[in-house]
Amino acid sequence: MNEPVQCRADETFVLNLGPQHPATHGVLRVKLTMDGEYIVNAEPVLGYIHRMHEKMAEDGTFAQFMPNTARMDYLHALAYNHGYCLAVERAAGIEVPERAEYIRVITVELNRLTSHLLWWAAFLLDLGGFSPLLYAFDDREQILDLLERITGSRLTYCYFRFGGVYNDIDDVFITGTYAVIKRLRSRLPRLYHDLVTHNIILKKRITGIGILSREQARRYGCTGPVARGSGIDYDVRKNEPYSVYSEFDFEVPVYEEGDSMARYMVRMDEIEQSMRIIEQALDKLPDGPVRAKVPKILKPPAGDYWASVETARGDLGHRLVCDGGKNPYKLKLRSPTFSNLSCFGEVAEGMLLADALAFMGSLDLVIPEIDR
Amino acid sequence: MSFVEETGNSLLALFPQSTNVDKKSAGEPEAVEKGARRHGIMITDHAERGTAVDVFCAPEQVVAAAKIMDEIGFFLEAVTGVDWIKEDRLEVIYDYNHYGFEPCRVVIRTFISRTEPEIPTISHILPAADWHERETHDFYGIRFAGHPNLVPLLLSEDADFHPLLKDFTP
Amino acid sequence: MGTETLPTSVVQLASLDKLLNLCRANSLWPMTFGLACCAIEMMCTGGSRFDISRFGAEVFRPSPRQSDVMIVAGTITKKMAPAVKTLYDQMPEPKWVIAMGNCAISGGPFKCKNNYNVVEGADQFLPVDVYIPGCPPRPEALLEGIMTLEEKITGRRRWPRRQPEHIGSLT
Amino acid sequence: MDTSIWRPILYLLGFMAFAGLNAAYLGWCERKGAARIQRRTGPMEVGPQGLWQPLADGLKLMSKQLLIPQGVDGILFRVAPILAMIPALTSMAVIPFAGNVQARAVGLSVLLIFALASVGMMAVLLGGWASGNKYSLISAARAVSQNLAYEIPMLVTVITIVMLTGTMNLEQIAAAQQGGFWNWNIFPVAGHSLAQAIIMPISFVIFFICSVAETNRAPFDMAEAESELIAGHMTEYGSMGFGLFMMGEYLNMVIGACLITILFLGGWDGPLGLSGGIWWFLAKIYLLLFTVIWVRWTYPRTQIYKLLNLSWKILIPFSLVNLVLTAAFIKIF
Repeated sequence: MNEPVQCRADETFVLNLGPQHPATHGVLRVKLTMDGEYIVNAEPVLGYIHRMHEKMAEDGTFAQFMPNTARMDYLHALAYNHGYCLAVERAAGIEVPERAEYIRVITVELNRLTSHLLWWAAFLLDLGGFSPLLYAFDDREQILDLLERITGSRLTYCYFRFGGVYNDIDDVFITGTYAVIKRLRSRLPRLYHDLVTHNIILKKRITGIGILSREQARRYGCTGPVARGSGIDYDVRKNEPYSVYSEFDFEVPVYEEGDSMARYMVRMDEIEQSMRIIEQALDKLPDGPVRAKVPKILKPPAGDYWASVETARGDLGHRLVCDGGKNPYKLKLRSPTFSNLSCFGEVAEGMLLADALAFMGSLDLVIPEIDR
Repeated sequence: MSFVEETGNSLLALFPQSTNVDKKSAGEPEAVEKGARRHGIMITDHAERGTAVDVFCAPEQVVAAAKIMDEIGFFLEAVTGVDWIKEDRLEVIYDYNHYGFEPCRVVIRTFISRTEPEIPTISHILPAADWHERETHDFYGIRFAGHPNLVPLLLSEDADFHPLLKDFTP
Repeated sequence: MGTETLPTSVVQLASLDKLLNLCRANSLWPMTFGLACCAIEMMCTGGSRFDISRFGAEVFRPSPRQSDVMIVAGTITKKMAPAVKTLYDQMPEPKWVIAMGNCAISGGPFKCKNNYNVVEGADQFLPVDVYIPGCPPRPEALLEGIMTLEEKITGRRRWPRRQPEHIGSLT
Repeated sequence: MDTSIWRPILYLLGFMAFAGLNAAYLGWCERKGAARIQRRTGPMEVGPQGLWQPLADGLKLMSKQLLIPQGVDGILFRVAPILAMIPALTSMAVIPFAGNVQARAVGLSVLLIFALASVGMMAVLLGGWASGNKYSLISAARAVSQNLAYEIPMLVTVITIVMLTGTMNLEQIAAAQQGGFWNWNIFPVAGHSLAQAIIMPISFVIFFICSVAETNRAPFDMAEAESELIAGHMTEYGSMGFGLFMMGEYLNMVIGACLITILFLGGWDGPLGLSGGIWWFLAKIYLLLFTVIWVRWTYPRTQIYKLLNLSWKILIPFSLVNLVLTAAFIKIF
C-alpha cells in the first residue's frame, strides 16, 4: 500500500522540517526532498544547539566539567554524571564506596524512569495524542520530587562526585521510592497499556513503520532501545557491567521486529526492569560512607581511557585523554542518539511524512545530546 | 582462545611482518605519545582502560582495519581526533565495539601530520563513520579523503575555524 | 497655573485600550518553541501539577503567526540565532519575549573563555520583556514570569495581591 | 406585520448569536473538558471558572495585527477565512431546532446543507493554497482528499434515510420520529420496519465517523495535524483569520451534531414520550459534541492513507450495501 511512486526529478520539492517544528523535539532540522507526501531524500542538519561541551572540558578542571554533563542529555542527566565519573575514576584510580554505588544505581534508574515517561509522552504527542502527556507528567513529577529531595534540582542534576555522591539518601526517600514504584506499577497496565499500547489506532500507526534491520543498526552503530528493538541483545549494564549492576537480577528486553512498535515495547518493558532494579537496590542497600576521600584537584596519570554507561538512549561513551595535568587533555563524548539518528536518512527514504515523524519519535531524540 | 585474542588475531592481517599479538611488549599505550611504541596490536586490561585491543597503525591502514572490523561484526562507536600540539601531529582514534557479552572494545589509532591533516575515509564501509568524520573535520580540520559530503555538521555552514585545535582562539 | 478641564471625548480610546490590554494579558498564547533543557520545564508547566492553563496561557501554538509570546527556552547558538530572529519577525504585533533560563539571559554556563558558538543572551537581538533566571527555572518561576508579563501589560498584578517584599517581611 | 418577512430575519439573528456563542464557548468547553480528562482544572483565573476566557481570546485575536505575509495570494488569502464561516452560518438557517423553531423552511434542506458543507471545504483548500506555504499546501491536498472520501458514505447514508422517510425536508424527517425513543431512527425496536431495525444502527455509526472526519476533528484532523504540518492550512493565518477558521470549525461541529440529532436521534423529541421541545434538541447536540471532544482527547491521530482506506474500503462498501438492502426491503415489504 505504501509503495512510493516513481517520480520525475522536477516534481519533487524541498521541505524544511525545523529547526522550529513541533515534532523535532527541539532544534533539529531535516531537509526533506518530497514527492507529494512521500520522502525521496532526508538529510538531517545538526548543530543548532551545539554548545561546545568538548571545548569547555578542555578549558576547565576535571570537577568543573561536572555541571556540563547534566546539560547534554537533560532527560537522563544522572547517567551522564555517572559516565563522566566512571571515566575520571578509571583514569585516577578512585575506588567508590559500596553504598555510593547503590545510591548511584537507584538514582540513575529513577532518572531512567523519568526519561522513558517523558519519551512516551512526547512520542504520543507526535502521534497526536495529547492526554498521555499529562498522565506521564503526573507520574514523572512524583519521581522528580524524590530526586529533587536528595539532589537539589529537578532536571539538570549535578549529584555525583568523583568517588561517590554528594548527599546521602534518607528514609523519606526510601519509603517514597517504594511508594512511587507501587503507584507506577498499578498505573502501567491500566493506564499506559490499556489506554495507549492496546489502542488500535496507535497499533496501526506504528506497527511495521520505520523498520531498521539488525544489520543496518550495526552498520550505523545504533545502541540502546533502538538496537534492542532490532533484535540486538546489547545493554552496557549486562554486556560489560559497571558499578554494581552485576548484582541485580534484571532482563534486557529485546524485540526482533525492528519497527517503531518494537522500540516502543522495549522502552515500556524497560520501565518495568528499572523498577525491579531500584527495588533490589533498595532492599540490599548497604551502610557506610557515600564518598571516598579524593584530592581537591585531580591529576590523573597520562593515558587514555574509555568508559561506557547505558543511558536511556543507549551506549554513552567517554574517551578521556589525560596528559598528567589538572585539565582533561581531550574528552570525546560518544552520545548514543548521534549514532541512532544517523540511520534516519536511509530508513526514512520512501516513507510518508507522517510515518517518518512516527519513526523519528521512536528514536527518542534529545537534540542537545546529538549536537553536544 | 578468548574473544579478545580472537579479535586480536583477526587484526593481525594488518601487520604481515608480525606473527603474534603483543601482550605488553609494544609498551604501555602512553608510550605512543613519547614515540616509543611501534605499529602493532596490544592487549590491554579492559577493567583498567575500558578497551581490550589497542591497535596502532599507519594512516592508510584504517580502511583495511575498518574492513576487518566490519567482517567480524563490530560496530563503530566513535571517531575522534586528539591535537598533540607539542609533538606537532594529530592523532585519529577509531573506537569499535561489538554486541557480544565478552567486553572487547577495540581502539585503532594513528597519527597524521598537523599541517597537512588527511586520512582516507571509512564511511563507505561503515556508514556510521559518515557523521563522526564530518564532526572530526569540524573540530580538527582533518580531511577525510573520499568522504562524499565533507561539509560542516555541527558548526554553521560557512564555518572556517576548527575549535578543538589547541591553538584555536575565537 | 490654572488647571484646564479638557472635554471628555465620546470615544473613550484609553479605556478601550485598557480593556484590550486586559484581554491580551489574560490570553497569552506561547509558541511551541523549545531550544534545550528549559523546554522540558516549560512542558512541565503545562502539566497537571503546575497547569499554566489556569491563566489561559496553555494554548501552545506551533505557528508564530498565532502566538503572542515567545518563550526563549534554552541556549541560542550562532547557527540558531537567525532562525529565532525570523520566528520573532513572523509574529504579529503585539508580541512579547520571555527569556527563560540563564542561557537565554546571558549565555549562562556556556559563557566561557573559548566561546565560539553560543549567543550570550537573547537580548542581543530580541527585545526581551521578562527574564526568568534559573538553570533551568522551576515551573513556578515560569508562571511567575508570565504573571510579571501580565503585570507589564496591564499595569496591575493579578495574584498574589501582596507585593513580594511584604511576603518576605512575614517570615 | 407580515410575519413571513420578519420571521426569518429575527430567527437568523438569533441563530447567529447562538452560533457565535457556541463557537466561543465550545472552545471553552473543550479546554475545560480536556483539562478534566487530563486531571487538571483548565482555565480558572479569568472570570469565574475561566468563563471570560473566550471573551479575552476573542478580543485579543481581533486586536492583533492583521499580517498578510509576503508571497501569498492576496485576495484568496483574505477570502478563505470568511469562506470558512459563511456556509456554516447559512446552514444554521435551515436547521429545525424544534417543531416551529426554524429560520426558513426549505423543502430540500438536506441537500442544501450538504451543498454548503462542500463550500466550507473550499475554505481549507483556498487557505492552504493561497498561503504559499508548503505545509499549508500539503494540508489543503489532504483536506480535499479527505472530504471527498467521507462525503460519499455520508451522502449514501442520508439517501437511505431519505428513502425510508420519503422526504428531503429535515423538519419532516424529525417529525416522522416523534413519540418516544423507540421511534427514533437509530433504535432497532418495534414500530419500525425491518429495514430500519437492521440498517439504522450501522448507518448511525457510519454517519458519526464521517461527520467527525468532515469537521476535521481528531483522530481525523489530518488537515491540521499539529505535529506534522504545524497548523496545516492555518499556518500563515494570525489574528482574526485564524479566529474565523477556528469558529468555522466549531460551527461545523455544531451543524454535524444537529444533523445527527435530526436524522437519527428524533430531533426535538423527548425520550419516553415526554413532550418534545428545543431543550431536548440542545441536550442531544451537546451530548454529541461532548462525545466528539472526548474522542479527541483520548485517541492519537490516524494517518492520511489509513484514513482514506477506512473510507474507501470499509465505510463506502458498507453504506452502499445499506442502500441496496434498504431499497430491496422497501420494495419487498
